[in-house]
Amino acid sequence: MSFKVGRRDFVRFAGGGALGMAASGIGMEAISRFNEALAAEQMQVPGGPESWALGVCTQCPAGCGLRVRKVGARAVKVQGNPLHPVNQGGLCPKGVAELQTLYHPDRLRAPMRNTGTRKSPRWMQISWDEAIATLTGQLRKLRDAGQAHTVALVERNRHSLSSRLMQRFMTAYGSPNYLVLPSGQDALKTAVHLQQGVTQPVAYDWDRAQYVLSFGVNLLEGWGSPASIMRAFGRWRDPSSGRRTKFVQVEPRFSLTASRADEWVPLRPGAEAALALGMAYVLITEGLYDAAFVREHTFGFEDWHDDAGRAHQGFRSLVLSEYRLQDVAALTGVPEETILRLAREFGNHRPAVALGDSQTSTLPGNPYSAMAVHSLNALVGSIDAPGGVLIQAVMPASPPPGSVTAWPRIDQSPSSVFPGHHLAEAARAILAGRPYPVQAIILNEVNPVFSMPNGTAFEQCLDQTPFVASFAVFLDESAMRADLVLPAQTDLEKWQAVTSPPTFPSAVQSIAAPVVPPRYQARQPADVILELAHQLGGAAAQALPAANFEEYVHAQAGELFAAQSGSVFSTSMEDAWNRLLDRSGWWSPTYATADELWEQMQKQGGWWDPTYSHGEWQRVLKTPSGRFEFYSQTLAHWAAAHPEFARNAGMKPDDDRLFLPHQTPIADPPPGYPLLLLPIEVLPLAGGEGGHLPYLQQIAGSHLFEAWESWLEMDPETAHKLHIPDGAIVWIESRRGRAQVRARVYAGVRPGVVHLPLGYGHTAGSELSRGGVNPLSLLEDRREPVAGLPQSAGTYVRVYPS
Amino acid sequence: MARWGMAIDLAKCSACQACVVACQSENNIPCVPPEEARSGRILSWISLLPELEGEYPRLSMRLVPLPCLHCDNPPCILVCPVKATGINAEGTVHQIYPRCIGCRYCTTGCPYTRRMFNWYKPEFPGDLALALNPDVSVRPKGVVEKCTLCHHRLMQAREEAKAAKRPLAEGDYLPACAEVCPSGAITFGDLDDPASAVAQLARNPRAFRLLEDLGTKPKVFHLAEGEWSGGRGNQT
Amino acid sequence: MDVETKLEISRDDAVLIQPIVAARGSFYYLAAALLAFSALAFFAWVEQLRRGLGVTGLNVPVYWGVYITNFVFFIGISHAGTLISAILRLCHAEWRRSITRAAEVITVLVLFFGVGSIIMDLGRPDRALNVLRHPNFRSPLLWDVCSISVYLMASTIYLYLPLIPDIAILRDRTGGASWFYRFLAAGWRGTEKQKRRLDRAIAVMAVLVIPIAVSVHTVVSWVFAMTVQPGWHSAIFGPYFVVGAIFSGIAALIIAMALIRRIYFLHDYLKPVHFNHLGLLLMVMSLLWFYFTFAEYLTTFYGGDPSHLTVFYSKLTGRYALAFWTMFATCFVIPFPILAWRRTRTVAGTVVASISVIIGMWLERLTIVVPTMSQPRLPWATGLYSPTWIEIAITLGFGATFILLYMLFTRFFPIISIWEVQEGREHSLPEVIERVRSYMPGTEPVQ
Amino acid sequence: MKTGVLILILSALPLLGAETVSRGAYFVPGDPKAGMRVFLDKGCARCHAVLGEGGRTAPDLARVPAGHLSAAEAVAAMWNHAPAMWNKMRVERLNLPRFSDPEMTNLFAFLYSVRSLDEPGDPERGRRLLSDKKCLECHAVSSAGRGAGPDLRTWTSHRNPVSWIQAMWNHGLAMRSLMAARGLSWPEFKDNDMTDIIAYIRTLAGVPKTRANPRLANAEAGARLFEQKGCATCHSFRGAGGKGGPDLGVRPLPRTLGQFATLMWNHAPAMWSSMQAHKMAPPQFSNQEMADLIAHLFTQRYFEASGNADRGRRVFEEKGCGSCHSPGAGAARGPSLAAWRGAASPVRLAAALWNHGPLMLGTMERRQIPWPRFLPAEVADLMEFLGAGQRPRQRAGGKP
Repeated sequence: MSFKVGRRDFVRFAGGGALGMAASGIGMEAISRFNEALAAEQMQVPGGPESWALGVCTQCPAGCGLRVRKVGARAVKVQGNPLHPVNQGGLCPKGVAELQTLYHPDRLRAPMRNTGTRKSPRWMQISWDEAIATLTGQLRKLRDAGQAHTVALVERNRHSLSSRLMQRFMTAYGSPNYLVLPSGQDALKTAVHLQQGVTQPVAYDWDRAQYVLSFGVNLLEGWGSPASIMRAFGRWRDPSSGRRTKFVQVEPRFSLTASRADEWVPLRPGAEAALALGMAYVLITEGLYDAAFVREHTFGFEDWHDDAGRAHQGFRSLVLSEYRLQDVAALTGVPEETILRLAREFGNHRPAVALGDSQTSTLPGNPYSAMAVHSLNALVGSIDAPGGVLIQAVMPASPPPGSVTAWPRIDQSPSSVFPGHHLAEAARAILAGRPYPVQAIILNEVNPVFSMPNGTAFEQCLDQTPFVASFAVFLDESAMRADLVLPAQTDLEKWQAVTSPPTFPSAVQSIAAPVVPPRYQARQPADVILELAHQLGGAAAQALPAANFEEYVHAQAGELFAAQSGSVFSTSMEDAWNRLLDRSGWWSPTYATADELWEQMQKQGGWWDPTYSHGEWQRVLKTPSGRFEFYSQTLAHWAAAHPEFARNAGMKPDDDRLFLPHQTPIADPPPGYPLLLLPIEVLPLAGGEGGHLPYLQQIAGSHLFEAWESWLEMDPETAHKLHIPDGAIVWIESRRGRAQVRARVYAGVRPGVVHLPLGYGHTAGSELSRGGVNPLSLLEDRREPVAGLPQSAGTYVRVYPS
Repeated sequence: MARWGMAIDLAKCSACQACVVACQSENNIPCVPPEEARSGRILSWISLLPELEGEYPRLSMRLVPLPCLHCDNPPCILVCPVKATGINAEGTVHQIYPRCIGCRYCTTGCPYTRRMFNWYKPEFPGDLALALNPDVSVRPKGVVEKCTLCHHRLMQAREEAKAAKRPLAEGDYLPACAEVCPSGAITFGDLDDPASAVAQLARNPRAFRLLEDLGTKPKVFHLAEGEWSGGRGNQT
Repeated sequence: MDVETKLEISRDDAVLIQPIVAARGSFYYLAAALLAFSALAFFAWVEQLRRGLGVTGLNVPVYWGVYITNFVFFIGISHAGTLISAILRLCHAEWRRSITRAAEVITVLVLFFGVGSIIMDLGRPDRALNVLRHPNFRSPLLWDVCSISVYLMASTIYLYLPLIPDIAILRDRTGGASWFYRFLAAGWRGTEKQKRRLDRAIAVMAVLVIPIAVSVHTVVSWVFAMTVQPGWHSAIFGPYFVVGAIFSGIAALIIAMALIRRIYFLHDYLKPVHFNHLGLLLMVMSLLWFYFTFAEYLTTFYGGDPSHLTVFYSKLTGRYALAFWTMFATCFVIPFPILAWRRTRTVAGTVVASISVIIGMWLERLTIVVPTMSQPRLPWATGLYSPTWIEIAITLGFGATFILLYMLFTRFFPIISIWEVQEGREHSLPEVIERVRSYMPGTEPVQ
Repeated sequence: MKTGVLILILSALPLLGAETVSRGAYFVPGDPKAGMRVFLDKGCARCHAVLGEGGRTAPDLARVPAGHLSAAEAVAAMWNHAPAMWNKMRVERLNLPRFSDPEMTNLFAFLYSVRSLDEPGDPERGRRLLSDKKCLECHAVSSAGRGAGPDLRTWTSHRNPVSWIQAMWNHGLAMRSLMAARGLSWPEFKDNDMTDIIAYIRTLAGVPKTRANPRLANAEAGARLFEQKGCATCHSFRGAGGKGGPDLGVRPLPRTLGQFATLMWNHAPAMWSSMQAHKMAPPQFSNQEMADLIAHLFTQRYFEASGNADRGRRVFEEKGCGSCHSPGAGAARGPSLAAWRGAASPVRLAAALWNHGPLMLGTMERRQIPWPRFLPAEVADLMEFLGAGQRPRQRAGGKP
């Protein structure tokens, strides 16, 4: 036979080939089926009719306006409300992440009672009726026993109507103990109070300032009202605005803010006051200061004699004698020529503002430094000038109910020095049971155990207090110590009414109706308090007649209507038109009745009064002299009655420097602890919050590609010296404790300093927020003498490989 | 036909990363758990690229928000064996998720590392899935995904303009990142319209395109940071 | 059917079908062990399919790792057989007769694992057929698909053609009872006409297969070279990869031969001279490899492009230095002296050199794939890549399965071409004498 | 609701304009707020400022010129400056905007209304004025004051000159007698004195309780008040009305409301005397009534006394318009102006100036024809002429 492939063979062969092909096809199909069987393919997202609703963000005190996209009953996207004057359509990442708070898997679902002990709680779900009955019972019992003053309510001052309601409730109930968490602006607040005599928040005319000099303020990382500052930052660099504001950041670390600034001035930690006064030296010696303003509106610049004829040192001679350039350069580590140039720029590019002193939005700085920095504003005449430092306009509001108790607040504040709240002081007082024992604490969406520098002290307070209730979204560290845990609604579920954010000059009232129905059994704390007030009856019920928070907010619209000013949020065109009319004294409201105003506020997001009246000296300078006081008479008067003050400050009582801005001594590291620990703040976790949100955790450390966990920033030199490679796990140990953390080598760290970010290291709350270390757990309990503010700087640590 | 492009002004950018989160939220991008993040598997269509230079105290940091650059000459679409990615008539580089075989050749071919791969099936723990946007499909595991310039928003804007019987105007269509930017650093629009803000910025002397020498012709421009001149801008 | 000639194996070569006739127990033990590895790989693959490619050590920006390394490596090994066999055949290298089969089998089998590696690497293997449904001919990966399938087809035919006479022997030995051999023998009767046709077919295939083989590995290199990535975008990648492929292929062949020789007692067929010749070839390839490597890296260094240099230094002094220098040692420093020295170019010596080269070439593929990926042009976090157990299991499983299939082949087909050896014995000797004479002066050329 | 009672002086223009077609056949209504958008959108604000906000390279349209401008005066000013402005814009590489008639109308309405607004005064000057004018002899502004008159700090809520006029008007008579008793003369103020004083008083505020801003005034209501309160018994408006007081349509009107307030202050004693002479009780006004009344006066003054078509024809010929244009359908080198018949207005002229002017300027330069300059009255006449087309006699010279 010939060598050929027979037909049959060919058919077989072809058949085999076809079979092979088919087999491979089937194989692929099999893989596909297999794949499908192993893991289901596609996730289908249900659709629905689209709608938009307005909301307000309370992730930080700024209260930015939100515009929420809804599909069916679901909220699917959070954007900025373009009409809102604070954020004008922009939003910071925290606002965008609101959705993850709303739909967070670890949220509290129902009220719970602790049937175990404080140390090892056991939680039992209860009904709201029972929860409110428990709360009412406790408060009624205490009031009837004349112990109303022993109830404390702790919250974070969100500049909101809800806060105002809480405050009124406490007053009407009979307790002075409405307490708020410390803020990073407390030192500044103290300085403004001492030098300008006002307690109203300070604000800045960002849009018109030509020169912004920040002393350690993390301007772009959560300080003040981030979205509005970032908007201003964009405008500073907008060529079409026709000017280029210079932004200088003075701080030891090359932070994100420093990297975004036009100039970064590295400085020895804690030497802010010296640098500011060194600049003052140049301004004075070179005659760059605003002599007219200093003459007309300040006190204590020149040497002076008091009524008793005693000579006092003035600001000028203090600066000229003690803050000569070479001394300041040596102390601060900033070269003389830099100080000289900064001061000249600051004096020549008006309006100029100096900000400080503060590192983060939750940890206050030093009041003397803040005074020194604020004095620069006075020197260049930026106080209440266009483009300068303003005092926030007052919101129209009905007067608060009169206090019915003679007891002082547990932290003995407000003193005449510090107008704010001293939660740290309160914790000490509660622990000591002086001046009276605290019988009940209500926590309103705060977690002081985690977020306060002496959190463990507060934990002991809670353990020691017979009754603790906590409104909370998560079962956080503080709620874990409560007897009663009440699930709070998140921003998109509740009625919202936020007032003027910090650092924003105008009076603003943002409101929003619930965007989505509440999830689980969560309720708005303000609603619960109102119900509580009604059940308690008496003064509390009279002071708060509103049936629910919506009604309470509605009533506020009436007050705004009665104020006969301002306008509903509107386009920037409308605002410009209204401003044009307003500055000539005309008013063109879009509403004729309070109800119309209410309706429009809901539709547009709120009401505001865009006009700021500059130069109302009687409003912004309320010191004893009616002037800006370089030499604080307020402080001097107070010190006369408090001899321990000078002692604490380590100076003689008749030393005038006690009442003038000056550089306080910088402590040396204790033996064995060579590195200074400075906590830092990152925008996604600004305020120490947001750690439970994956969106924010993912971006929090992006300058080092870190995510989900905290990191210890070290300079390359120290890391090398300690044999710590980048990314190694190390121990960081202070005299208070130690923790394990990943070391990251970052060239932006000043040698001799290490940094830990705030907001990490939860031990309770959400599973998602457990990564990292809470730097507050390492900080020593330090206070400064003027206002007794807790100081985050000054804790030294050692770091070693683990 | 429009040619969509973006200009990101690095001078105005405050590095807040709102764009990153807005993009994640808009486009149903799952968050990855910590251990995955550590191995560099964070999915984000736009992210912040930090470039630190110098030694203390002479330091500079460039922080570049970087979406897909939608190159006019994209290296990624050339290499896809199954035409799962391409460039449409308006210059947007798209990805067909149901066709992608997950070979990751495009991710390899992209010199900007702006293509993401779904290492796992996306997870939305608990009720987080309720926040998903129905306009954007949730990608299955094993496929490559990338910035679409929020194409669904373009379609919606087109429909709305059509319903209102008017042409698509500048600003009608904005991707989520451009919309959210609090400092106004991101400008978006039609590069072929010489009057559009983005086209004007693209012609700005500060404008540059990343890795321009590769000839990829990105449609995302960055504007370099300008120096403070010490003056008062053009007022004086 | 006129005259039924029964094809038989000469008694001299009976040993060649011994593995087919009677398998030893150790065969099954070994097979079981290898099967265990295959099962592990299968389990690993199921896990990968179920959970996703996240189970690998791949990440951003190291999107390609061990799988792609394996792909390039296996495709490289495949050059062992067909290409070498074809070249030897075309050159009438008479010592080829006992080694071509072993080589060709490697090619055909290993190609499946090359393709398999790609399937492993796909995020969506279930959609692999999309390359046929929506082909993008601009993608080098599609060129790969084309050239590899052509190569697979050609080398299968090229393996099959010389097998026909041997299959016919097996068919006739069993009296045609096995449909398997009957079908595959395709009516081979060993007539002159058939022989002539077979010779011509083999010759044609040998010519065809060489450019195909060269193209295959060139195209594989283009998968990398056609991107703009630093360290990949190089014009010499084509020849560099082909040289590397032949290099690793020869090494694989030497190892295979040594094993066959040892296991099936074929010392008479696979003599030291074979190893010597192949060893020399391997040495030449080693030199060529060194030349290309040197040229490639020197060009990069002088070019001074920062992004290229980053990759360059990461290999020479950085994170991948260990892999790089191990590769250099195992590809050049170790094998070259062994092969260059006559006294060490023994069977054992060449095997040692070959094992070294196999390791080195795998590392070479790894240091081409991973360092470039982990140093992107933009300073994203540079990726750290270390394979997980899944990738290691699949890699080992692939190796094991390959060996298993190779063993199975030897169970069903003679691993040394019986008829070619016979032919060599019967016809080639005079032919060679004649040919050699024709080279000499004063004689007419043969044709 | 928006079209209700709350309309600023000039917001009243559209209503008024629409209702009083007889006033000027060429009048087209406008919306000042929409005009502001035009001002911003067309890029006017890039060079021009309004009350100090906006560009700096061109004049502040709210401040320059210093006096009151009617529509025709504004167009004349615009026309005369146009070539210089266009040249400057070309140098700056700015696009020349185009305006539709309604846009130009709104723009005029906007500019006219902002021109009537006062700018925040200088408190320092206000403080000096108060002491120079001896106000502090009676009024207290702080704890240190004589106290015979009311403490001026109680007036801090009056942030608006109109409120001041109202307050002073209502108390003026009593004050004058008190002053007379003390032998003090009636102080006279000028220009922006009043806003400076207001600014000063405002800085004295501790915390301002409320701000009494009058709402946007209603000119129609003002017109009614003019009759009801008996103003018309003495005052005339361009001849119509009583003859006792000055003709409010003829005297030069100050630019802003605050300046108007100063004017009223200065003339108050004379007026009161005259009223006493006529045995009239001075009418009392509420804050809002005063606003409405002034709005009425300002609105009236937006309209120039109507032009005269015959004079217009003369202008048309003298200025050389006729060398290119024909007022009717006749053939000419330039476009025919026939379409203007019955629809000519200064505003339309302004729109045409922007839309065709640059082209016209080019042509004229080529033909070496000088750019004509117009007086406001000439504009009015010209419009009357063009509006009447070829039949001037039918509408010539008529007053409404």
